[in-house]
Amino acid sequence: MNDHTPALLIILPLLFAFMVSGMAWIKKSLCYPLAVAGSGLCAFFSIRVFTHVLRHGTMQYSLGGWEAPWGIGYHVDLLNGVVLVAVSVLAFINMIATRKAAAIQFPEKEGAFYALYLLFIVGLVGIVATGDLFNLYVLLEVASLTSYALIALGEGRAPLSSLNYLYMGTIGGCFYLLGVGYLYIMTGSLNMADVASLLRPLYESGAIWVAFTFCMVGIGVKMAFFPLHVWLPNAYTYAPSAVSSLIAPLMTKVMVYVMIRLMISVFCVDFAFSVLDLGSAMVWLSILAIVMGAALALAQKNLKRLFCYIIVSEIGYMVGGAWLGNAAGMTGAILHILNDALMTICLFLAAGTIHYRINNLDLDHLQGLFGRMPVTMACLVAAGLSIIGVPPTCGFFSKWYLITGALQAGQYGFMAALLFSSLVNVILFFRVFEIGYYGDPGHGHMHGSSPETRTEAPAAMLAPLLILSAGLVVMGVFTGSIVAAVIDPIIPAGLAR
Amino acid sequence: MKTAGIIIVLLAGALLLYATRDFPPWGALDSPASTHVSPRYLQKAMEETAVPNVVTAVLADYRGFDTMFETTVIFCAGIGCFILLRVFRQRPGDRYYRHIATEITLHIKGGRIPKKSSEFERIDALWTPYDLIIKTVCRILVPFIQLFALYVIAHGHHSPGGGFQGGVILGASVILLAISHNMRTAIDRFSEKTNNLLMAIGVFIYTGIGTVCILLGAGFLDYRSLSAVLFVDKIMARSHGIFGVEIGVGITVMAVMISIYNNLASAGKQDEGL
Amino acid sequence: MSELIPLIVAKYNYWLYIILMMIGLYAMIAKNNLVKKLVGMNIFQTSIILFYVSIGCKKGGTIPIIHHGIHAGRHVVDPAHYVNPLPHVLMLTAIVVSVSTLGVALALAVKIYNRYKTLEEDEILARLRAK
Amino acid sequence: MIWQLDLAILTLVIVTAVATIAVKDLLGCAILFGAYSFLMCLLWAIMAAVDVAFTEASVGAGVSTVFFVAAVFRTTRRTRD
Repeated sequence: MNDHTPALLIILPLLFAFMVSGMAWIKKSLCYPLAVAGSGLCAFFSIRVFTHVLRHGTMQYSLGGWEAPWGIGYHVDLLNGVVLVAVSVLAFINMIATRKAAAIQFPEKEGAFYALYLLFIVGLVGIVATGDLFNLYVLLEVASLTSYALIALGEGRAPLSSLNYLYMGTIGGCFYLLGVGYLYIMTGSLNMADVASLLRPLYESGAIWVAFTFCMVGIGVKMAFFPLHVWLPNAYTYAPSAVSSLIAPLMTKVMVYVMIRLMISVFCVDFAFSVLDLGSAMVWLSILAIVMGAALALAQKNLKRLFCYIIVSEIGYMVGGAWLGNAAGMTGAILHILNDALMTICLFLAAGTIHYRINNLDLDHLQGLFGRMPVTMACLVAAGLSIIGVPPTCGFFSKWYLITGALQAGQYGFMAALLFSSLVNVILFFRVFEIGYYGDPGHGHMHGSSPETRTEAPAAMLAPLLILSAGLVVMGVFTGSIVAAVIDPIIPAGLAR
Repeated sequence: MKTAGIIIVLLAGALLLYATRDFPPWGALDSPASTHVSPRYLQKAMEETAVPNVVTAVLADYRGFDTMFETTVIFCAGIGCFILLRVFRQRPGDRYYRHIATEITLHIKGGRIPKKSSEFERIDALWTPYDLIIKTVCRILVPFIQLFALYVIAHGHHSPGGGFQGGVILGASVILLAISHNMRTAIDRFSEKTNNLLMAIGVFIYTGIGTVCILLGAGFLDYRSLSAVLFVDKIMARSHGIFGVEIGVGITVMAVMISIYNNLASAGKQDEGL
Repeated sequence: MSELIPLIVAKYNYWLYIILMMIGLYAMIAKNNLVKKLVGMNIFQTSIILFYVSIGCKKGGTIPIIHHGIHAGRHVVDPAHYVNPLPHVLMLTAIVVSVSTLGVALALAVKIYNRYKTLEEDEILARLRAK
Repeated sequence: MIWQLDLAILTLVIVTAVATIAVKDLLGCAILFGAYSFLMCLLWAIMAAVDVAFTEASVGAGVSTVFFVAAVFRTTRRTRD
């Protein structure tokens, strides 16, 4: 009870968010340092929680001093721990990397912007740490509400696409709430562990089945799973670049985490795979997601929009992996949450850096970029190779696990879809690289600078980008130990090895 | 779109209807929801927190963490509306002034903003002559509404109500002033800066009380530890802790309601409203 | 049919909340006006609140405020006399969430109107395509 | 509680809900939504959820309606559906 780190992880960024928003009216120059401090403390404590869990096992924390089914309890195991670290550290790095871009875009509302930024982190971290179904809903709404506001700050269509996101997101949130209501009426509890133990005798009940469906559809909307993805490309494309590199890597991945959490800790794998037998249907849906995401990405002419469709197809990877129903698939899905968060933030940060310099992300405007922004483009290449799945980078290893899982489960369609989308990614990225490398620089839109001059982005933006691209390779090299130390212990025993 | 909508809606409805079959009958005393977790609240709330209104006790104590984020959601909405709508550097557009003595209306297009003077008062573009009855009644009502709001916050332990409801009523009293007079009158009494600061301060009080609990050596939001500073026993400390966070909730909710109204009704200019 | 009628009478609250939910969801999907969709969203959310409050009901239960005469220890509270307070607590939070979402959504609608001078979704899309 | 009253209010709620989304004027829509919220509030008061009813009365029927009217005032009353 004396170790407050799981609570501090949430409270400190929250307190700093309020301070930042108040400080905006007193002394503006303090807003950014306070925001960095809040986000940094969050990252620090999440790493501490994770190392503690790694050494001593699961951490429990009951808020308000009430035991779990009556009060709200935090329950941090390795799965939460590792996602916590990914979310808070990436959000921290992004805050540093996008400082300049944000300062240009929101000169007068910096305080409010960073308050929303911190609250978004609080929402995501809270979703990941909590052990209570309703608390998860409230935090989901904190994260969603802040992301609606942040996305709408962009130019052009941003408010409209944000409003569409709001409608879809609210439907998703309400469906989740309905699902929780059905669980509550059947079990009388809201605590995840408690619900899981009470659910066992109720597996045959239709209400539980419907509760499961509604929770999954609700989360499916929020994570942009294929037929429900329509809000994503517009919302992330028109968002300001500092925001899209925050929300795009984190929001959808955290939702995938919630899906896996519900599957293994609330409904338990027996229910998801044996009672419902939804496994192969979900795998087929994710095959559709992968193929459609890849095909739609081919048709895009804007770099950010292209990345958005890649996200849609990557969500298919993770959902499909989780539903393969064996340990290798689940390992691949969990590993891919981490890897994909890293790869996506790399892509969107690189896109943001390019946008910072040339103010346009249409593919025809990228000509000659290798000459003008070599470092940024090198990072983009690294991220692209990882998305394609080239061996030293981390993207290869999660794909490897997913393909192994697909072979074990006999889902050859899923394997084919994975290979197909890798092939499409090869085409996509090499087209981008080709334009950037061979394209005639004089042809493009040049903003008056001569084509040969290097207009590399400032070091403050490049350093985080370089660290993240190095991280891609480091993650790849240490995949074996990560899987052995972190992911293997959390694979539920019910899954086939 | 319409047919797709009907299909989706019917599908969802059919699924939900199908599930209704397995529900315990409505109002059953032996349903899981009434027997598993909730009896403890009803039986123990009074002796554990000294709050007769069990909803308040559960809201601010047993599930106080949820309520903290509920307040945070409201805060997010306030900040969100502010950041989306508020425009700071606006060009001086059309302004209307009225000479109080002669009731002549002046229309000033652009240019320099005239200084404030006691002979002229600024009026809205859609100004209609003031209705004396509405103005007077609203002015008389506002203090009573505010008094009632304070009662609702303070008496939340014993009767329905609490920080949230009281905060909304407090906010509504200022909104009433803005509607019955004009927005500038309300903003003169309750400036934007104060409002935005209060928004952060209220929810800071809530989180701060929780953090003080940590500093005093108990868990987050464990109000029992406040007994050391409040000089009361642990049960009353819980009761006082609940009161403290209710005040925080009330302040934030009031400020956010005013802020959202001001930004919405003036489209972010904060000069002319409904 | 004979077994359906007691089913409806026993659970009509659950049935009617489903009808409300369908109305709200239909308005959200099929309506063209952005504010109309918003109203549908609110109806949808209130229907879920109705569902939760119905869960908390007990036959013969009164409001969950413990009678003043009862003090700690002296008298045991019978939970059957009071309705379940937990769904009420959850729904207070849900109402707050719905009004917050409403505020942000209306702010977005005002912003969209300032840009496109219309609230009809198809007209906005047509204008975007024309550009 | 009186189930006839309960049923009558539930029916009225549904009628106002349909009217709210069918009326072809956004200001009318906002006011009808206020009426809908108020009926909902009554319903909850009947079901002994006094705190929820109080909140709905102040938020749903009060502040939400004001927000709707404010937004309609800043945009337009026109709607095609």
